[in-house]
Amino acid sequence: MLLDKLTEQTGSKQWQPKIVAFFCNWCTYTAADLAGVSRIKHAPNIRVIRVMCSGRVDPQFILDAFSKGADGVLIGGCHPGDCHYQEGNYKCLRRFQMLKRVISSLGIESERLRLEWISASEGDKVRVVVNDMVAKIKQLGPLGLPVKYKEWAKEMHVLDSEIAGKEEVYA
Amino acid sequence: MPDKPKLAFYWCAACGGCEESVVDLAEDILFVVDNVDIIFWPVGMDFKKSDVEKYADGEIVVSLINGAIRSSEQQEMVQLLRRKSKVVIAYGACAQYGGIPGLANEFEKEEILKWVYEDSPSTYNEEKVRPLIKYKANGSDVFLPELWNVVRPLNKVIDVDYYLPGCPPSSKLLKEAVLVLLSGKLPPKGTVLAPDIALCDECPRKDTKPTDLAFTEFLRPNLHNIDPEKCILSQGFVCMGPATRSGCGALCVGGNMPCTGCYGPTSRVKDQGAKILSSICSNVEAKTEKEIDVVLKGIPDPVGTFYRYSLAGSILRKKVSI
Amino acid sequence: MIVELDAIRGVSLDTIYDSPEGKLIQTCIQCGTCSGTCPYGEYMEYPPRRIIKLLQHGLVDKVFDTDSMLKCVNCYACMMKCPREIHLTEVLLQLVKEQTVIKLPVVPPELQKALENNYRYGNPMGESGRKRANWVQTSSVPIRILSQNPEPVDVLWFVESYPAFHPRGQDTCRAIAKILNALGVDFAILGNEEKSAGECGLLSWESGLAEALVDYNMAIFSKYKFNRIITSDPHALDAFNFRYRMYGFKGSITHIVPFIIENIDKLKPMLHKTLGYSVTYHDSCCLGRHNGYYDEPRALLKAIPGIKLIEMVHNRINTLCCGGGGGGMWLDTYFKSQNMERLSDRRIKEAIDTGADVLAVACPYEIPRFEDALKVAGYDKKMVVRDIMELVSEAMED
Amino acid sequence: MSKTNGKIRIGFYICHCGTNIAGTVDVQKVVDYAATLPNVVVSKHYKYMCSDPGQEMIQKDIKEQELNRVVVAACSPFLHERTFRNATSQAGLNQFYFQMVNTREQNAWVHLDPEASTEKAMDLVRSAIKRVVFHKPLEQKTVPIKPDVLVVGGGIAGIHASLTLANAGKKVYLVERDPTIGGHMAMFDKTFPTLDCAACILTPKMSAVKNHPNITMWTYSEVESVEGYVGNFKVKVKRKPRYIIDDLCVGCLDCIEACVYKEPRFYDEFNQGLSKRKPVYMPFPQATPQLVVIDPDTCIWFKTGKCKQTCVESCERKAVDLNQQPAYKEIEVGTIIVATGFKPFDAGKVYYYGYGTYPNVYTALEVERLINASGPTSGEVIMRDGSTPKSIAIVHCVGSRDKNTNLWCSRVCCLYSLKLAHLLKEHTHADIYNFYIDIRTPGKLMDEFYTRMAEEGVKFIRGRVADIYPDTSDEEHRRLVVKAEDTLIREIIKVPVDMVVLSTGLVPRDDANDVRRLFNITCSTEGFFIERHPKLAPVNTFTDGIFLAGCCQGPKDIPDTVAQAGAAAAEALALIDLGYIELEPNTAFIVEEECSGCKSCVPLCPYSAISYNEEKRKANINEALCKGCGTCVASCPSGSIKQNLFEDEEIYSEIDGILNYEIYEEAVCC
Repeated sequence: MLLDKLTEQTGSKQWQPKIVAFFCNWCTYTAADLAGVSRIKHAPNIRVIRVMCSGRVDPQFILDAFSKGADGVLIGGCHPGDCHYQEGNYKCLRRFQMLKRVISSLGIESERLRLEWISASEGDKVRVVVNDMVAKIKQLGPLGLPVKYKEWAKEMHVLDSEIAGKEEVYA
Repeated sequence: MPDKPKLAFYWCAACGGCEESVVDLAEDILFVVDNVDIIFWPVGMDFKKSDVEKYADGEIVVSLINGAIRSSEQQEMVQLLRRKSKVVIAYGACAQYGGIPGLANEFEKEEILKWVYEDSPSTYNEEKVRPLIKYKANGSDVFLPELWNVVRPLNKVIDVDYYLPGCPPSSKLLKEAVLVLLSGKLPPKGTVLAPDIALCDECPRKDTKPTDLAFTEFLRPNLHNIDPEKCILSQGFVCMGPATRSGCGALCVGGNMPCTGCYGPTSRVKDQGAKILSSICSNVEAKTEKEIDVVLKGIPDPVGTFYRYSLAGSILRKKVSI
Repeated sequence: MIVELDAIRGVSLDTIYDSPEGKLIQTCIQCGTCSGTCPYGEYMEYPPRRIIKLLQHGLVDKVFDTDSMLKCVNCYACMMKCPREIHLTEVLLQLVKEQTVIKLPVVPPELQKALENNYRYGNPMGESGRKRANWVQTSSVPIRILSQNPEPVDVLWFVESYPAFHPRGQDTCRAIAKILNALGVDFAILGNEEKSAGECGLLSWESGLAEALVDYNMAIFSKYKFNRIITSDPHALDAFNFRYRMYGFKGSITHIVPFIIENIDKLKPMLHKTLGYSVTYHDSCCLGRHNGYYDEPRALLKAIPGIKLIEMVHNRINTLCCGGGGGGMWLDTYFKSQNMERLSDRRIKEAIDTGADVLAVACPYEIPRFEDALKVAGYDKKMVVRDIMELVSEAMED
Repeated sequence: MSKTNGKIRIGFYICHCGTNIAGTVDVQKVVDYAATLPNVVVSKHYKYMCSDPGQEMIQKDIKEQELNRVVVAACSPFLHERTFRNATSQAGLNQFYFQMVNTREQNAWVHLDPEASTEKAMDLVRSAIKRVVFHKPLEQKTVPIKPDVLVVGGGIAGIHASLTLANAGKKVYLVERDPTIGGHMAMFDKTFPTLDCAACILTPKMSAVKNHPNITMWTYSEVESVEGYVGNFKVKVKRKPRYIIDDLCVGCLDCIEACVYKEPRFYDEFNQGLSKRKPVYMPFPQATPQLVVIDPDTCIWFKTGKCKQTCVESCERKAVDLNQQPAYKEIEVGTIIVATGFKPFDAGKVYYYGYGTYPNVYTALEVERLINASGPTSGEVIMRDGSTPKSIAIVHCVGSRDKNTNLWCSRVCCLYSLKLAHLLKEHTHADIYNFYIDIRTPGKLMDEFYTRMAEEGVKFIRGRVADIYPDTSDEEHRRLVVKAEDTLIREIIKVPVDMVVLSTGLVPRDDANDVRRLFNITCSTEGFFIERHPKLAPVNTFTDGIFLAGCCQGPKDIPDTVAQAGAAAAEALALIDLGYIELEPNTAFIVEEECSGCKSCVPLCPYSAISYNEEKRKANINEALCKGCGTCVASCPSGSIKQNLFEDEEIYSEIDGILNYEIYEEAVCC
């Protein structure tokens, strides 16, 4: 029952990708505000978590978001050289380059994780990036890790009943 | 000696090293034997499953289970032991996080079977025979355990009370754990019975580590010599020490090898691999995508490096199949 | 300033407002730069600015009853100077043109003939397609024709109709063959299989004809293996780069001038003859304004020993059209009947003013047009028209 | 008895913002939904949460319902987070027990589908409600403000800001790159619409700066580096060698006379190259300070090492020092005003207007010098070919409102074009044609000025100039033909004129990007610095303690520039007089017993806030130095560094909330 409900939520025609975004306070979050002030419409699939700097984005947060049902994760930071904290964005970039390798070797398409430099003045870039990412993820389809975990767990439950049968044989 | 607390040992997907570590107690094992009644230890003595089934639920005081869970038989056995035991301890890295067997989660079951039974260079199997789960022998049905698609740490299959980390756990930790259990002063459920601080704390080379770490390249211990005096990480070899619990006494570093992370992360960390990745990559010196990639190429297998013991217990658990 | 071809494919005047181009058109500030820069703006009842305003008000049909767009010579001046980057020449004016020719009571016979010839013979002058490769026999170097030797080739040279048939165009062809050969380029031509690419502007009069030629040439291309296409005709370059791409053409296409510039280091030691001409260069609308090749032709001319380059008053983005584009090649009689100044006449006045000996060009239409205009001006003894390739070839002589 | 009983009690509020939010987001649905979430005891919507009644509603609920957490879904936290935090704390709750949900800027304003918008709002509300549970009571950090101010740029904006601050008794360092202060305004002849003489109103202010005891004026100097933060910036200023000893030079100009170059022959910057200067020169007669300068790029001594050094000999006071080296000054200031100005658009970029090709095509700034009584022609309009024009075309919008160059309207060009039309007419009695797209004359007395010009007989042609070329029909005179469509009479016209004036727009300075990085402020893609809020914080930047004035923020006229400079000075004064600034307590800290002393974090901090304690063998964060980026927190391999306001649990709970993870929990238990 629950699985059906989940599949309905994540696999049906109505499926809409959910993207968790981590935006740095000074550049990308401000740019997203600017997009608002300028009424630059874009896809509603993005949920922004504000952090002070892209350097605060712990790779654990990204994996956590994927494992909890995000179809994509977007990190937005200041352009190289423009970090409000001088170099936080470089640290983010370094982790990102490695994390992309990790997730793709674990079967998650690397397009699902995106790092973009969006300065405070680039309201329109928020639109371009979000729309593009949503379009690409729609093409990929749902990641739906929670549903997959549930499916993986099935092998154990299926055997619960078989064990009962087997015990008789052993006896 | 009916009054002595009953103790069970069991192994699942493991190398046997954890069992060895029990023997490593040396003369202390006599102390253990004096104080407990080992009622199940397939590696050491001849017991049958039916012996365990005879006990009442909860009659076994402690079960120490090592190894990851990757087959129907292992699941069945640990579920049985869970029912019969008051306390279950996940013993060693495999039981705690999946350990080395957990790296099988980088592959699909079919890939693994195909390699093992067909493609590996040492295999000769022209008919491509695969083991059957059920077959007839001498007129009766014989069952073989079924390999699961996913390798799981123990706590993804049964409820686990305590964890003894390590590959294998040091005998010192085992002894301390036994003493705590015998004393009856049980720590809160879920406790990892090792110090909750990273390995650097007890590393003999701690003072040689610089405060201006900046990686320009990464080296591999099989290809380069390690200076036996200096912090291994600072020489460019990936050392998991900063992201790994202490408690082993920095054994590997003592052997001039980097820590590979078998004690798992501290309690504050959800995903050991992600955390060491975060720390090491942040300290890379390069600033452009291209230069960064060149440096990071020095770590050719990030999953195998950062998640050597913890993949099955990590946030992502396993390669996602379509 | 690149139009997103996908975004305008299938756009008509009715649907233009739903396209990204329509959004641009809505931003027009009616500054009149388009009309002011248009070489025939003063002869149009509805110059581009008014067309935009009429479109905004839903009254664009008015334009079809006039010959305004018959006078557009596809020179791209309005488009390249537009402060709102409206793709006038590429999109809106093309659509209006097509409607104009449908509504015209009488299509000017010369234009009618050119369209028909293109349809029947694959070239606007009505020559037999079987004679297209005849000029090859007069070449001093061997030229591979793919239908005879279909092996894969590096560079496919799309010769085009004017160079293939016009005597002065053939001069340029022989020069190009010689240069390519000297540079060791692995090249071949389609020979008689080739049909007119369909000059970009001409195509806009007749989209049916356009599609036929595009389909034909793309089918021929698919028969052979080659890495890139070069052409000496900027109009063909434009047709491939814009019109053909809308129909899915994905190949690489380069004009001969930038292609030679890629090999300039190899070419330079071969240019041993000092020419001693003073030269003025005419920027072709398609090559310069539309494709941005301003520096390459000049660099090539400067590589020739002894050439002194003098600029005309209108050059680069501000160049004056020769009047041959957009079907203008076949409308001279019509324009004359409307008492309009021939643009080639206007242009050679500026060329004469420079005092140069040679008017250098890089487009096959311009040689006959300017030679004729110089003759009319009585100046043909003092100034000659030369394709840059002819000058390069001359400098290669011993 | 307390209702809370140690329990979390959350009050949730969503703002309609008139119809700004409620027009797209179904606020009732969100309120109903929030009421079902754990720990929520109050869930309400209101027309304007930021209004007094809105705030009072929260405060009343905090008291009556014993709320201990508050979540408000409204606009961006940049706008009203402070408002609601204040409301929370005034009701006796720690202000950091508050969390805001951005439902306007990042939701209602950017999405069209009300259903999707409402769903997004619900996700983010759930996220905030989960997050706020983990909030901790924190104290705000206060930082003392050093009273000295740095003003960068000595144009009218920098001059006015400096004088305002100095008159209030504050010590000001004014740093100017050029050898003199005065900026562009010093180059202008008269100012619109009042036509007062620019020099007459500017030079008194220039000397006031020079003579003010509270102002340290460093010309021919540049800011090299800026470190530190609001309240305590450490600034290094490079004083370029002018090869003249400031204290000894009295501005007698003898050295200029004595220069081995008998005639001036180098591009004179102040006169836009319309006249020549020598390598040793005084920028202009009223230059402040009255010090000559030697330009090493043109001085033969610096170029060849050979010169008789007549300038050195000529100076009785021995003020010429050809061995002078750059000097570096280090100062500590609490606030900074950036007033680095603009650059006129490079007219050569509109190729078809022929600037640089035809000598009689001028830029507006050149004409300012040409008609100035102290300019190269002493105010007579004599063109490069020696003639005086009888007809003049003024081309508006050069480089402005054009996607090929700059999109913006430069705001001042219409008016200065009108001014130049008047002055040129006054000087030459020529026919003047203004080619314009739109005449824009907002502001006090501006449109009246336009009317006056029309009365004076200036001709206006509505059409953007499409082409300028020599008139070949007139062989001797070689006039220029200006071609455009007169869009009002719908004719293509070709107007032959003697002179063309290009009204170039205002563009950011070439090094705007470097300046932005130097001061850690932001600029738009074109290069104008960005204010913190376009309406409510127009002179603030995103960096506390750094303010903007003048055209470096965007094109504006002199009155607006001066007003903005005053505002920037007032903002600085407000900080200085309070003496301290409250900062977000979002600093990081290390839990000592958890730290293994792995030292990985130490090199990550750009502010050296993390140090390694050799004795304890642990790392430590100096809270006063920490700026709160959180990079070390994300990097700590053993999870032993935490960041206030952004703790791991807080972010995990946000992720949980966004993804509504509960619905899965059953599925993933094993």
